[in-house]
Amino acid sequence: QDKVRIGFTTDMSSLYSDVDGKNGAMAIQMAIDDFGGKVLGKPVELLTADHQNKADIAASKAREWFDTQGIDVMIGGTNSGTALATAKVAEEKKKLYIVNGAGSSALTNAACSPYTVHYAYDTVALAKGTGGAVVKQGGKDWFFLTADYAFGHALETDTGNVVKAAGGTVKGAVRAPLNTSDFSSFLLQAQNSGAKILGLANAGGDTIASIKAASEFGINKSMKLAGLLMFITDIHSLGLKDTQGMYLTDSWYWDKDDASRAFAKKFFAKAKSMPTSIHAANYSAATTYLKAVAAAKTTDSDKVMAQLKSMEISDFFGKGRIRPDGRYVHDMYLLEVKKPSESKSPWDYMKVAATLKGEEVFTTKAESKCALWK
Amino acid sequence: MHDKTSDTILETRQLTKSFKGFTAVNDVNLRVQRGSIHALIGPNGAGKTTCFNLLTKFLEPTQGQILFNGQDITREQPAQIARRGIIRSFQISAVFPHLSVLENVRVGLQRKLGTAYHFWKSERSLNQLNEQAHHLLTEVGLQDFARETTVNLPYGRKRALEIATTLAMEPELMLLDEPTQGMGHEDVDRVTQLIKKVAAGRTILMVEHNMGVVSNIAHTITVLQRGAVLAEGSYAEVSGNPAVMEAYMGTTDGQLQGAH
Amino acid sequence: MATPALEIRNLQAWYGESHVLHGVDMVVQPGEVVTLLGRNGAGRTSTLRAILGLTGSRKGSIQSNGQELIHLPTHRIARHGIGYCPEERGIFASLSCEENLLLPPALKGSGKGMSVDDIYEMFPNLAERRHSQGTRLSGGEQQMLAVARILRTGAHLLLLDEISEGLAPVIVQALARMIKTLKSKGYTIVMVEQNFRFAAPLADRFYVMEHGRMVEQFDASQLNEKMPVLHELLGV
Amino acid sequence: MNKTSKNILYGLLLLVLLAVPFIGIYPVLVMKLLCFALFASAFNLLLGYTGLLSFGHAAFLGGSAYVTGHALKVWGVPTEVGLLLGTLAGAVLGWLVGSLAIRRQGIYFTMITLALAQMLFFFCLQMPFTGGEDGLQAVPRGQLLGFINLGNDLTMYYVTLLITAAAFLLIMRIVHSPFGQILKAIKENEPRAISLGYDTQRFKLMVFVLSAALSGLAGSLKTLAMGFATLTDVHWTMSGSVVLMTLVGGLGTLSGPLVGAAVVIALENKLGEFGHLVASTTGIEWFNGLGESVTMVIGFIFVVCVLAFRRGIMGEVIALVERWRGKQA
Amino acid sequence: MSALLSQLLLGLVNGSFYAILSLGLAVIFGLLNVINFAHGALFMLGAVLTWMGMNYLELNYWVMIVLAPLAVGLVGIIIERLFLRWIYKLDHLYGLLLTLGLTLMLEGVLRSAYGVSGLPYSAPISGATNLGFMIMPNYRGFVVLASLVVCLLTWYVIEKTKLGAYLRAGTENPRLVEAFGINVPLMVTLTYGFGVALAGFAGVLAAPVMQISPLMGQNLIIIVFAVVVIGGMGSILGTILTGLGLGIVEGLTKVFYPEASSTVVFVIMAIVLLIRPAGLFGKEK
Ligand SMILES: Nc1ncnc2c1ncn2[C@@H]1O[C@H](COP(=O)(O)OP(=O)(O)OP(=O)(O)O)[C@@H](O)[C@H]1O
Ligand SMILES: Nc1ncnc2c1ncn2[C@@H]1O[C@H](COP(=O)(O)OP(=O)(O)OP(=O)(O)O)[C@@H](O)[C@H]1O
Ligand SMILES: CC(C)C[C@H](N)C(=O)O
Ligand SMILES: [Mg+2]
Ligand SMILES: [Mg+2]
Repeated sequence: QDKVRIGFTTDMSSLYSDVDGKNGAMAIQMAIDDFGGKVLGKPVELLTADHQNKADIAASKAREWFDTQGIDVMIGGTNSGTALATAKVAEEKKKLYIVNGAGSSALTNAACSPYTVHYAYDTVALAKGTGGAVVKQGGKDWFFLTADYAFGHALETDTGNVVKAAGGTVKGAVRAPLNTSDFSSFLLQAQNSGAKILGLANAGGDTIASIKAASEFGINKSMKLAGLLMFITDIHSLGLKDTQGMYLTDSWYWDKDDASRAFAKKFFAKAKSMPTSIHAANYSAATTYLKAVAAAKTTDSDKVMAQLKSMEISDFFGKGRIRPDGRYVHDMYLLEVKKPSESKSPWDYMKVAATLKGEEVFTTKAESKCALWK
Repeated sequence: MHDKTSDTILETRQLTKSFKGFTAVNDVNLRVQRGSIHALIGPNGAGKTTCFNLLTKFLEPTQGQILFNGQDITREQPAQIARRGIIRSFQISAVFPHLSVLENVRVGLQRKLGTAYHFWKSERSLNQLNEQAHHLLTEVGLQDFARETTVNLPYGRKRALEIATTLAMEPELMLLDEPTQGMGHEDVDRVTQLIKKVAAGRTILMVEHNMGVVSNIAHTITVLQRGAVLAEGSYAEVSGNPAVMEAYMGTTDGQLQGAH
Repeated sequence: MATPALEIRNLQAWYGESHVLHGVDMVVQPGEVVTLLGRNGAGRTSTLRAILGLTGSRKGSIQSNGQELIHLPTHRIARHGIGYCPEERGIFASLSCEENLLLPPALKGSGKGMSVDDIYEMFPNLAERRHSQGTRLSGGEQQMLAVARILRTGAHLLLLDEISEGLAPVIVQALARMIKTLKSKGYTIVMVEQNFRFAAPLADRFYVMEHGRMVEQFDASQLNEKMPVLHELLGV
Repeated sequence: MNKTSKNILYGLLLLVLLAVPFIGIYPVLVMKLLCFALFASAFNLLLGYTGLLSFGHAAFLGGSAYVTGHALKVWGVPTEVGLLLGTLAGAVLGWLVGSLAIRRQGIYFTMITLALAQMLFFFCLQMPFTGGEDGLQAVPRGQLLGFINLGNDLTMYYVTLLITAAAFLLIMRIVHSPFGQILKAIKENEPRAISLGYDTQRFKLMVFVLSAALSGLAGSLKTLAMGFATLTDVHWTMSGSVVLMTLVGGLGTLSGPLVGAAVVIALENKLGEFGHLVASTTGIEWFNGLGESVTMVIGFIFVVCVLAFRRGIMGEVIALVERWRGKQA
Repeated sequence: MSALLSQLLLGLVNGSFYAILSLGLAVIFGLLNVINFAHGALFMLGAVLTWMGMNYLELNYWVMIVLAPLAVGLVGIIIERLFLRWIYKLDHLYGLLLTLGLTLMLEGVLRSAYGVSGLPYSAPISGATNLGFMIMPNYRGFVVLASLVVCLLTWYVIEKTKLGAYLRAGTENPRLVEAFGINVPLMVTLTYGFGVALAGFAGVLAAPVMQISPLMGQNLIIIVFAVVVIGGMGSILGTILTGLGLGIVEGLTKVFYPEASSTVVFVIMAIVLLIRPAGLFGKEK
């Protein structure tokens, strides 16, 4: 084969397309270009497709690409459902799969595979980050509004565990389908539970819609909202007025250090919006992969994987190592949304409230059921 | 001679149908003799069609009984009644337009084979019916049209085909609602003759406004008016009845009598 | 001679791809009653429908009182004072008997239409069932309603398709009287009739159609001498 | 077309299908196509030959897909039992939906099938065993009859070909059977069929169940071939697709659904590539985005088919051949 | 108890959408014999146009509540003239398929322009009323009111006026009505325009309540089909009542058995079919 091919499927048209989408593909392309466009003397090519958040499309696209396009590695975009499906295909075809957009912690736990790397964040980290912070501030009675698929379920359980471990209670949960249009009746159910904290175990468009509806029905007055996974683009479309003071956990923030700001600047020039943590992770993951190929002098999946798991990763996105279960352990950040008055410039939305040590926020060896890490 | 009951193929007892307070058929006691051609006439709105609809259970009687060969069939479903041998023709021509003439008749014959639900059998298994079908077509004068697609037949021939298909069901009792309606003179004659011919060995109950046809072939005539029986008898008896003249035939001068 | 109430020249009509009228010519003078005879499928109904533009497509010339109608859409043709009683009656199920009767809009500037009371007097059955749903009427009652309906609008040219069909002899006689009355009031009438004995005493003139063409045309006075021809053509 | 020339054509088609893996066509795609061809043929049995437009056939495809998927993955039943269970599930669902829907006629029938299928969709969305939005993934193919390893794409391909061909023959037989003859009569004039003593409701129900069972077989086979069953299979757009396939190919023709399925599947999978091709040859940038506009293009085809092309591809071909023969004669 | 009342109220809001949509569907089916699958898409168009008007032209909501239905009606008129006109003679199924095709095209176009996620939008009537058991945004109350008024007006025109009689007659035999001198083609065009304008109006009302997205009409339209089957299209008033009623039932289900709330309408449909095949208000045959 005369080329090194990277495949990337993500949601390019639906509720998560702001979070990752076309700009996610662009970030990978940036990484390839910055790497020189070549590895092992062969040109690097990127193939992209919109999986529309459908697991079947993601899986069959991956299968087709592995079978007919000679894809060497898949980078996975948003949506845990699609990611779990793609991971299965990759495992069957013995090809590398690096997950960025999806959050489900199952990817490196119950459903772990020797070919999966979970790179950016996961639901356990979010739960320990945001969930832990809120409970610490006294928010002990929880009710979850959950996106009804792998990611939502994982986030709900993981956060529930954190809350209970810290002495809180979970009063219930309501599951809304992905891309729900009207959250009002779900929110009323939440309100009637009498809980104090409404944990939004959803993401992207769903989070935006539920926060808006909550303020329309005055629910934000009787309950405190905890957005368990929020991205800067979500804050951007909701505005600071409705979000100020919220805590969120993320793997990266553009304003966290100089290297990040540099990347953000370059990204912004092309995309006209600030990168989300997933965009940054896409860039970082692609670069890391190419480095590993260069170091292993082959694109053979097993050898590259061995290389990946043995090397130290350090760039603007983060520092750390890939564990045997495939989890890339790096620091996470607890961010606090600024008041409108604190925001100095466009996209200046958050400040880092705490840095969370990777070893503490990701799944621990004791908690893991992954056979690869025993 | 048969005794009276076995001679009666169809009997209604106090048959009544009301629509929201309007009684369309009122306490009708009808006796149709086996082997006869029985005509039902009467002014418009007298309840003739409604009567037919009751007999074939397209409508549910409000009251009364229907007896066929001495058995009470008042509670049966339309398809059950058809299977008993009471077959009705429709006012509009009822054929399967895109099947061939032969196939039309075969649809009528096929039910007896008992393979109508056999989706695994070849349709060639139906060829055994062809002989019988040709026979029926000959009976109605369509022997030369067997391969023709039915839409292409002229109107009168479609009626003939319809009758052939009906015959395939081996009806004991045929109900014909205005069989000559909308036909030209030639066709009226042809169909009248056909009815007469197929009546052999069967019983026919028909509604007809064409007095020419009625006088020609009907053995017994029942005149309905406002849902009730006004008179009954042979054509001569009925047409001489002053009440019938007034209600149905109109002027006695005979100028328009039997208008068709 | 006055302008004809209806003048048809070389009228051709199609239903989809099937060509049903092959050049019909016909002239009707004001106040005349004309009957169209022919076998089933000869094209009589189609002629009436073509006048109103109800066939698939048509060609030729149709003039009413000197005005060309062929290029007009159906509703504009009707507004020239043409009342149509269709073969299949066309009673509306979702309208009551009376609503059916009142449905066709009265024509502007013509006071000739019959009043509702006159109509009920002529057809007592209808008065009795006036609040019934249209299609709940018996076959014959529907036929009456269909005729009655166009007498109200003030149309002066009536196209009647098989109106005696399925009616009891008494009613047929009443209709015959009605046509005479209408004629005496100056209506122009084109009737399609299967029922020769009904039509014969009423019509001023006869047309005979075959295969989408007029094949014969004669006056009432010629009726007797034409009987053999009719017999051959129609089996009368 | 006469019988022999038809048979020759079908024979040729079969040869091409047998050769697929050796002429560089991606067999997984062809497997998918075969499953949909079977699905469309089963659907056509209803629409084309009985005149019943069901807009809920996704329920049978998808319902069976889940049943087979669950049986193979969770219960670990042998592959052939899984297929059988799926087909059975299709029949049972068909019986349930059918016995409700045939109570109404025409467009109501259509709306009822659509609504009931949507109900199943929501059911599948919520039931834990379907995996909700994530679907059932990584369904094992297992071994057919205990010794044929289906893990190999090539083996799977030929098994799929065998099963679909057999099912297609069955459909042909149904159409040309005493039963099929009555269906034709019902389609032509239902009241008349009733008056001839046929319980038309039962015939309609039976053909509905047959069609559903065969659709179920298609769904089960698809799960097996692709390895997953997801909500896409039960979504109403799937019902729309199968209508489109049948319409494009030609209503009431035996070969139409095969052609239609090929066209629609090719469109869904290859439109993007086709767009890039056109864009690069014509230089019109717009075509590059064609891949994202699959729905739009499909909608457009629907409109064109309905307005100008109602006989469908095979319908037109047959009409053309007939006209040509007419001229010869 | 308060949960019950609040879900009931929310159900009523949904019911209003069902009512307007199924009403438009019934009116169109009546005269054109077409099951207008595009109804959902035109509903969506109403919402999207509102969004566009407010974002690009900076018009306010109250202008759009008039303009958007008119614009959707206009689109409907164009659709009718351009496409539907040619298929009236054909089997029902072609109407359904044609409008399905149009739906996919319309959704496809807007989808490539906006993606499928919600567009941001806020309620034009701000504030909420504390009803004791819940806080009801004022805007939602307005939705219920506005749709009721529109439905009743439509009912009156169709059942009680001469125009309505033309419409009902045209529904059965348009050619004959035309032969009586009534401009049926125009009536058909306007009816379609009006029917979809109703959908557009519902779309405008829905814009602030639901997320505006190119696919927002998809699931709704199928529920509305079920509503139509339950009500039976025979009666206008029946259609309206069924719509409202089912919205409420759905609301109740959310309290008692939330899992079933998305299927309850279909379950009711099945039951109604078993007991009254012609629908609650439908006429036999
Ligand atoms: N479904 C119905 N609802 C209400 N009234 C009805 C219904 N069907 C028939 N009628 C009424 O019952 C009476 C009898 O109708 P029917 O059709 O039996 O008359 P008929 O004798 O067949 O007349 P014709 O010779 O005119 O066809 C009529 O006055 C009619 O209006
Ligand atoms: N809608 C139609 N589509 C196709 N062909 C038609 C249609 N209506 C009538 N025809 C055909 O046109 C020809 C003339 O029919 P038309 O109805 O004008 O005859 P008619 O003289 O009125 O006969 P009838 O006594 O049957 O009423 C017939 O061959 C008929 O089959
Ligand atoms: C990008 C995210 C919104 C995706 C989500 N975390 C998931 O796993 O499905
Ligand atoms: Mg009658
Ligand atoms: Mg005629």
